[in-house]
Amino acid sequence: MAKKLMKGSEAIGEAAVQAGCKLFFGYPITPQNEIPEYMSHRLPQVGGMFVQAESEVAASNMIYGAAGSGERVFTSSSSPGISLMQEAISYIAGSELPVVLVNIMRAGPGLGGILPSQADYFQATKGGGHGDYRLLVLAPWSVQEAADLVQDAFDLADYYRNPVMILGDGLIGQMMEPVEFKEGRVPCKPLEPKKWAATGCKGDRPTNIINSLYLDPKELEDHNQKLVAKYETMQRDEVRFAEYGATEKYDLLIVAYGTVARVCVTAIEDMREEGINAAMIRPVSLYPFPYAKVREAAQKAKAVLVTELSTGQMIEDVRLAVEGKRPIHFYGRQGGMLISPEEITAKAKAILSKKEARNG
Amino acid sequence: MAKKLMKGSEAIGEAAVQAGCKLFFGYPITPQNEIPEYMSHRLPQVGGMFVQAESEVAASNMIYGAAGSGERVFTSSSSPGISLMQEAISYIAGSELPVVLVNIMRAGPGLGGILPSQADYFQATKGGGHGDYRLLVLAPWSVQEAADLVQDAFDLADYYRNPVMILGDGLIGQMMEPVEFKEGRVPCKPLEPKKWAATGCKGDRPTNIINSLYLDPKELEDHNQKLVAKYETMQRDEVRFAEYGATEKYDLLIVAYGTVARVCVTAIEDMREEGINAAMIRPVSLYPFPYAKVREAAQKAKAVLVTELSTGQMIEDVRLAVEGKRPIHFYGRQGGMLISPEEITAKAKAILSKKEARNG
Amino acid sequence: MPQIAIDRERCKGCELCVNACPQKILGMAKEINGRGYFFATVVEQKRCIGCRLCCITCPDVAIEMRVHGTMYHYFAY
Amino acid sequence: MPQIAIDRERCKGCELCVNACPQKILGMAKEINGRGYFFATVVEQKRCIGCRLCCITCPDVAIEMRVHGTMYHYFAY
Amino acid sequence: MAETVFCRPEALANVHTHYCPGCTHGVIHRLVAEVVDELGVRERTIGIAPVGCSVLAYNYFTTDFHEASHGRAPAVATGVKRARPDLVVFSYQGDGDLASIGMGEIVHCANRGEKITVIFVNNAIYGMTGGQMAPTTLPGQVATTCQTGRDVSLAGYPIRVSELLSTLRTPAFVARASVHTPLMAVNAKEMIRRAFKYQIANACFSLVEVLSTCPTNWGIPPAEATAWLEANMIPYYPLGIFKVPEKEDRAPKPMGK
Amino acid sequence: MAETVFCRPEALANVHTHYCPGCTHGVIHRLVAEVVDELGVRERTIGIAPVGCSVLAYNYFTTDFHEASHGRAPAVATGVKRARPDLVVFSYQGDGDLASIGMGEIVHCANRGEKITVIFVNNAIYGMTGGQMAPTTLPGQVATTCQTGRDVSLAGYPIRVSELLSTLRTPAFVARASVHTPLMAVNAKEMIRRAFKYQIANACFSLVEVLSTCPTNWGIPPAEATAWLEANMIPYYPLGIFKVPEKEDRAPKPMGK
Amino acid sequence: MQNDVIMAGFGGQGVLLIGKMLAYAGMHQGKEVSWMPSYGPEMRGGTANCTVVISDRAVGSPVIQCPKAVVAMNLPSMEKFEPDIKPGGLLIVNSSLINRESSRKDITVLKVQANDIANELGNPKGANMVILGAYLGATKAVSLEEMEKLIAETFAHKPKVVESNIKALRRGYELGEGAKAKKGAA
Amino acid sequence: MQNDVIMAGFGGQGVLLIGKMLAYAGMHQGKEVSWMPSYGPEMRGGTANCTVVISDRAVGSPVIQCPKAVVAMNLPSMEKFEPDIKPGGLLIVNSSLINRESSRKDITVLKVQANDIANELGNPKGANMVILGAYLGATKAVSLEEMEKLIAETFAHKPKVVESNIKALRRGYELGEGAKAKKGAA
Ligand SMILES: Cc1ncc(C[n+]2csc(CCOP(=O)(O)OP(=O)(O)O)c2C)c(N)n1
Ligand SMILES: Cc1ncc(C[n+]2csc(CCOP(=O)(O)OP(=O)(O)O)c2C)c(N)n1
Ligand code: SF4
Ligand code: SF4
Ligand code: SF4
Ligand code: SF4
Ligand code: SF4
Ligand code: SF4
Ligand SMILES: [Mg+2]
Ligand SMILES: [Mg+2]
Repeated sequence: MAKKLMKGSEAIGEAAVQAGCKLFFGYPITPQNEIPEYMSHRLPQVGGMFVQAESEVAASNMIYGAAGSGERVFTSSSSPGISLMQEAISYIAGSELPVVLVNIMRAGPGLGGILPSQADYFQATKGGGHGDYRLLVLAPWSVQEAADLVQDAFDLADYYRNPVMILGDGLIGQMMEPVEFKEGRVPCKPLEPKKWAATGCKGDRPTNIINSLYLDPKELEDHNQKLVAKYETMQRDEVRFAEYGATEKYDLLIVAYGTVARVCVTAIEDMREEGINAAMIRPVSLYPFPYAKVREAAQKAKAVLVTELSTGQMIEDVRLAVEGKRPIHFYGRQGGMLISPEEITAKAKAILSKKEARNG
Repeated sequence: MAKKLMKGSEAIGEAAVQAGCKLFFGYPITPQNEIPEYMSHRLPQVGGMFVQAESEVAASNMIYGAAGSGERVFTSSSSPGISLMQEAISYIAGSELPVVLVNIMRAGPGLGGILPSQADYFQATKGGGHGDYRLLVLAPWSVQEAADLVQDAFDLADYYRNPVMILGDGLIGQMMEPVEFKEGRVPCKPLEPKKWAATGCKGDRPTNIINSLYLDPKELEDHNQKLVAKYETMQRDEVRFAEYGATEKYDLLIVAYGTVARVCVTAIEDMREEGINAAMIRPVSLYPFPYAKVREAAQKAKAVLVTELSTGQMIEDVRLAVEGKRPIHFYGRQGGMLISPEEITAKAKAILSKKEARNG
Repeated sequence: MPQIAIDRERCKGCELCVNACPQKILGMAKEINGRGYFFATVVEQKRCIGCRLCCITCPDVAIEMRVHGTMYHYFAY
Repeated sequence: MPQIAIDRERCKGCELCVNACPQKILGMAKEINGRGYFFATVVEQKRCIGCRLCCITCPDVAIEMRVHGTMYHYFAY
Repeated sequence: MAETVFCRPEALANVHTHYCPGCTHGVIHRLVAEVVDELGVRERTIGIAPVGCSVLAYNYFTTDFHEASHGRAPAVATGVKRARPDLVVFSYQGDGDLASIGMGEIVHCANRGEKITVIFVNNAIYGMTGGQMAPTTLPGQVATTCQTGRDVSLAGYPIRVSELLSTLRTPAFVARASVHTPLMAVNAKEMIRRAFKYQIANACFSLVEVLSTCPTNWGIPPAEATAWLEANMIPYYPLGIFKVPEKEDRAPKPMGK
Repeated sequence: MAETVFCRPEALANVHTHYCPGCTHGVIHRLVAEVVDELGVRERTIGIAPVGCSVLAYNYFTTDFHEASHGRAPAVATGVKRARPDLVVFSYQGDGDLASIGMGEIVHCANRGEKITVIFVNNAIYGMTGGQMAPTTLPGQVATTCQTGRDVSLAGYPIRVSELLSTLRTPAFVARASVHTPLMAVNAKEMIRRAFKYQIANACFSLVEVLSTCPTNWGIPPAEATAWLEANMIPYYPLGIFKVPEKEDRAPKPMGK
Repeated sequence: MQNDVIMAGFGGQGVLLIGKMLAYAGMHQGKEVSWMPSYGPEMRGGTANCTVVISDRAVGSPVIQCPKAVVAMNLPSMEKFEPDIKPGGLLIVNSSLINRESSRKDITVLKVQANDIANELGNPKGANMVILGAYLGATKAVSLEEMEKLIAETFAHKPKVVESNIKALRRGYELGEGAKAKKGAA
Repeated sequence: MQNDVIMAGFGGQGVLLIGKMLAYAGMHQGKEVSWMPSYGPEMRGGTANCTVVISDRAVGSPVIQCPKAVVAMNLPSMEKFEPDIKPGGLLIVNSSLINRESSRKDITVLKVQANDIANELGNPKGANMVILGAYLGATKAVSLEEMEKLIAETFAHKPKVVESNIKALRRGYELGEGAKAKKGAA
């Protein structure tokens, strides 16, 4: 198809349709209302089904059921709504069902505000729900990438039988950019028929049971170990990141994800002109996090700068990667305030002029 | 009062009453049903009010309202129920209200099982809800300590105007041990009248509004910064831990919390007899985490062993503390399986005999 | 004798009062107020019967009413 | 002619069948089964009228019934 | 010697609201404030703000206020009232807030017989988020998530909250009113007054459903909106009192085979 | 030439259940299984297991099954049915699951008119967690969270789900039955059969509330439990059909001033 | 080379639309573009605005603190964004509704009686097209032809509207070019 | 010095109660104690058991994989816990309900006809007291006097029960001591 100018939210919806998803269950919340609105008129066109759930709690359990029947399904919401889904997300992960979740983050905590934020990083990557489980988390930085990652998300979810979350911010949801949907896209993972799905037990096939309950502790421990093995495979095979301005050595390594990284690219170019040599690693998969890559890149720099639209969450993963081998600095804005290239440059100068305390 | 043999759940309930808490809103869930059951007959005796909520979502919003009126209030639940409270917890933290939350963890993910677990560490310490907020998290290892920490929790919550979570496992909830409630206990923090509470605006005092909504992003950012400052104060003033078998130098540093640490103490004593010199740090406050203490203690050891009833969550905080200066090993059980002193000893020997890979 | 006072800055120009007035003595101004709204005005005060329907219907409490002397109550409010 | 068969190992000794039987021909054994329950037994098979009330009332489907020849249906089930 | 016979009540803050022109949220706010003043309880009243267009209600009243998460105002109100039974507590909720995500909370709050007053503003739409379908959206009514009109075969029929709550056995006062004309507003105020009186007398739970307009998301001017409400909402949402604490509940009996 | 006239239905797994002696969950399981067999839909039936004593239902039926989080079975069922309208979907829920935490989900599922069948087991108590008060616990009935008996002035009256749901405008089949005697069980089976038939005909949402015993948490032997149910539950929870899709809804009308 | 502009006005003045059309045209000319609306508080009223970036390279931030150009359709918008314009930048004011002078000396100010011109052309709704034209004339961010093609497509089903909008666009374009020329001369 | 024991039986046999009483008595004697019940699946039926630890030092784990003693009131309990007993440990079987022999040679096995003795004492519900007495006699985990005091307190309102339970306790105690003596002799 030709390039189209699309709102991020609509591109996400269309990407799901292109990925063969015919089911959406969700509840309105700014700044992602355009996703359910788009699905509500788009899905009927492809013989799909849109259901406006009575709440996010209900929506998350509806996708639990739909996924259990083996169909592709997704839901979307924003921060407070995602919090309400935590119990069901834990069930879905425990039952090893493939679903795609979209969180267009807004500022918190509580009702907070509706402007862009990245303050749900911990919730998404460390598990906001109970028990040992992990989501595969992908963070787009443009509308086109959002569209691409959503399609991959469905393949990854099916392949790993694991929930995949698209973690975007208000900008991704609201802005318009050109998007192109490639014809005849091939899945990013080999896909098998879903023999495990609860679709009626015909003939003498044993009943298929979708559940996360294991009353025998040994069985549950084995189940936990099975999940751990799966997560380790993800860490080996699904790490995604992008690198910018990488050279032999550089003054500063910037680590940023999502739309914030776009600002950093502008800042890096501005700094070049001022003779400051900075590079950036942009984690695309937040879980699994590109620890090895960040560790290696940090070695080439004098210092590391992490920028987020939060009070500092991804920085913990950067610390885990760098293990104290380089000073790590943080620049963050909150509440819907955005970061400008000028702010990044200023912070970088401050760091390099050592005016700032180590690990300041 | 004289020592009494009490179930952990009942001791937690009685401790709340002793702390002057007259309000409980909660919903049944194993393994902590004895808490609401105890409160249901105990609170009327002290002129208090017990309400069985229709759900954990409702319960968490009921305590939101009760705390807003300035009264001491608490709720308790277990893992899946706590997941359902994440939205309200974020609201309560954002509105800066003092509440006490008790999570008697059971095995997950999903419905999982009802046996003891420590797999909600991330949810409790990194924030399972949306937005930048932190709970003050305390982890008792005995019924007596549970009783003591619950009483402190109310003082800390009032002092910081922040939700405080007691994070225990099924053992804490179910076992009986001797407990003593000291007469004339003095609050662990100086307490002021709650001028901010919504109790009716008499005369010309401006209206008191309990809320977390800030539509102006700058205002919300300032609010976020105010919260950050509060959390930094906690990190400075509220770090709690216990140390066992600390000597000049030792072979192994064990880091464990809650009931698991009891087993480790036994193991450490057994090892002594076999000439193995091991020490333990038991974080009592999981947030704020005793980073400095763990870093310092790790330096005295050849290696570090983290044991948890999970697939490894607190270990990330230990890594952040140790910053790669010592190899960190993990031993965990899941699904309700418990750890025995013998298992710890065996793991320790394996580590020290270098049979195990570094960071294995 | 009733006296209607419309706060032009409070008015959002919804015209509900204009419709509500049984005497049809309210109208909309041709100019806009500070917030960009064409505001309501009293066209013919003297024909006002003091029924307060305009006041009651105004979502923005932009209309107040005063009376000189006694006032006839068309309904309890 | 109806034939009642009670699976002693399935029986949990709840006695609901004993109460349900209009002929009062069911009783509880003096011994316990493998799971520690005193189980139900047919005391007087020949007086059984084949109403199936015992079968229908048993929460554990521990009672089955067979008939030799035709059977009288007291109600549709 | 000139006397002011109509002016802003004390319980209503003297500020501009963010409500759209002609939105009757403003009228309902004023009615509640007038009742609070007339009953003389302003200084011991706590309002519970919902998540919806009235999310900023705490700026528009001169009483203390408490925020609630979306749909949970009845639970927050329960917390406040059980903690401080001496206070007068009212929640102010929209139809998405109360009838969709908050259905469980309102049913159980009413069933526990919490001594609170709920002002339930039914405008048949999600106003704040830009006009999505609400549980109360009428058959065929267009919304952004049902752009060809609500299809009852997919989304079911609109929920009538007053009817539903009146079947509970626990004593309560439940009524439905409207504010699309001044005289309707006069009656709505009377219902709201009775609701608060029942609470103040510690008699029972009380709820007044008030039909309201959303010119912006209905996509018609305010005056037309009131006419649309009259023509379309009143037939499906009949006005009147559905339950009083003095009378038994109104649960339907079995129809037999 | 001897013919078996009563035996375990094919849809019921040939295993021991964990249910307590005399618990009528077992009877209700069998009735559902018999209906599924008689309608010949076992191979396209999906059961939704609740969180409650019947949490292990997936081990007791020979149909595919799907777990739901506590109270959300109607939402999970909605997901399955909307994804695969060709399947027959039933949820099996207790009164704590459906009427307490799951109130919002059951009301909206019924109101959307999901083509599913809900088997609602009302035993007036939280069985699995050890006998706490349920929304259906009778006035004065003792439970572990109301040890002196349910106090209606604090907890309100028991909720009658069938009555409440029958006021919705969306067509549905709603009935209440009991299994405390064999003949009652025969009637209950008939109601369950009608419910499944409506679903299979794609006609409407269907729910059968079945009064059940919990000897363990009521603290009385099974036989006494059935008597207690008859004497105490039936008067408050009248048996019969409350709503059929062919007839209008049964919402109460305004009582007037 | 990058053009970025903030277009602002009352809700009904169609600034979001011309912003989108600008982005579309830019895309059709093979540029990298982004369009970002202000999405204020979850509620109605107030002013609307959007930021459009048209660039040869991948677009950095779709939100611009200091834009090269601002199009102000009403007074509040002018007051809000005038201070942020880059030195040497461009401010286009709808002088039909704004009679305030700009206080900045370091930018080019272009006054366009958008509403009057639109009325005059018998196309009262066309004020936004006039101002869009003016912006194009002054910046050449995208070509006039491209935009006319786009208008033709956008309103394909209403030929009358196409014609009158193109008229309005051209009138604005001339004014924009004129101003630029003058400036060049000066 | 630490004593730990797992007491197990059918639901109605009162093993949790005697476990609690043991812990109480230990506490009254100034020991560190813990009592931990099995809390199985959220459902009824099956066997109940609890672990009691009585120690001079702070109690480590309240759950013991390999206990020093096991009290089995019924067959399933014996089958479940017999293998776990520490070598040299003690197994007390309620031989009224269990007629199976222990397969272990490295532990002391003490058979007590708890139900028969209780019936014989006209206290059919007292089987658990008999077995508790036997455990005390064999281990001296807490003193007989302390336990009698506790029984007196626990059932203060029913003097009859106190008396008959103390009788049962003592009968058990003698058996326990006897067995210990025998073993000592051997
Ligand atoms: C948990 C959660 N889900 C969704 C939202 C988004 N949201 C805000 S208001 C609203 C509905 C408002 O509609 P209504 O309650 O009818 O009030 P109205 O604006 O119509 O007065 C929604 C869905 C939210 N803030 N929080
Ligand atoms: C979110 C959540 N809250 C609470 C529980 C604990 N819980 C399990 S079953 C149950 C209630 C069971 O009662 P009911 O639904 O009436 O079923 P019954 O056991 O009586 O058949 C509760 C509260 C849970 N598992 N998950
Ligand atoms: S008081 Fe009545 S008559 Fe007078 S202006 Fe208002 S509505 Fe018209
Ligand atoms: S009702 Fe009020 S706001 Fe509306 S036009 Fe009249 S005065 Fe203005
Ligand atoms: S009803 Fe069934 S379980 Fe109960 S006693 Fe009779 S046979 Fe046994
Ligand atoms: S079939 Fe009827 S008569 Fe025969 S045993 Fe059963 S209940 Fe009794
Ligand atoms: S959106 Fe609708 S409900 Fe909200 S303020 Fe505007 S008119 Fe009122
Ligand atoms: S607890 Fe009650 S409901 Fe659960 S199985 Fe036992 S008797 Fe049945
Ligand atoms: Mg609404
Ligand atoms: Mg129940």
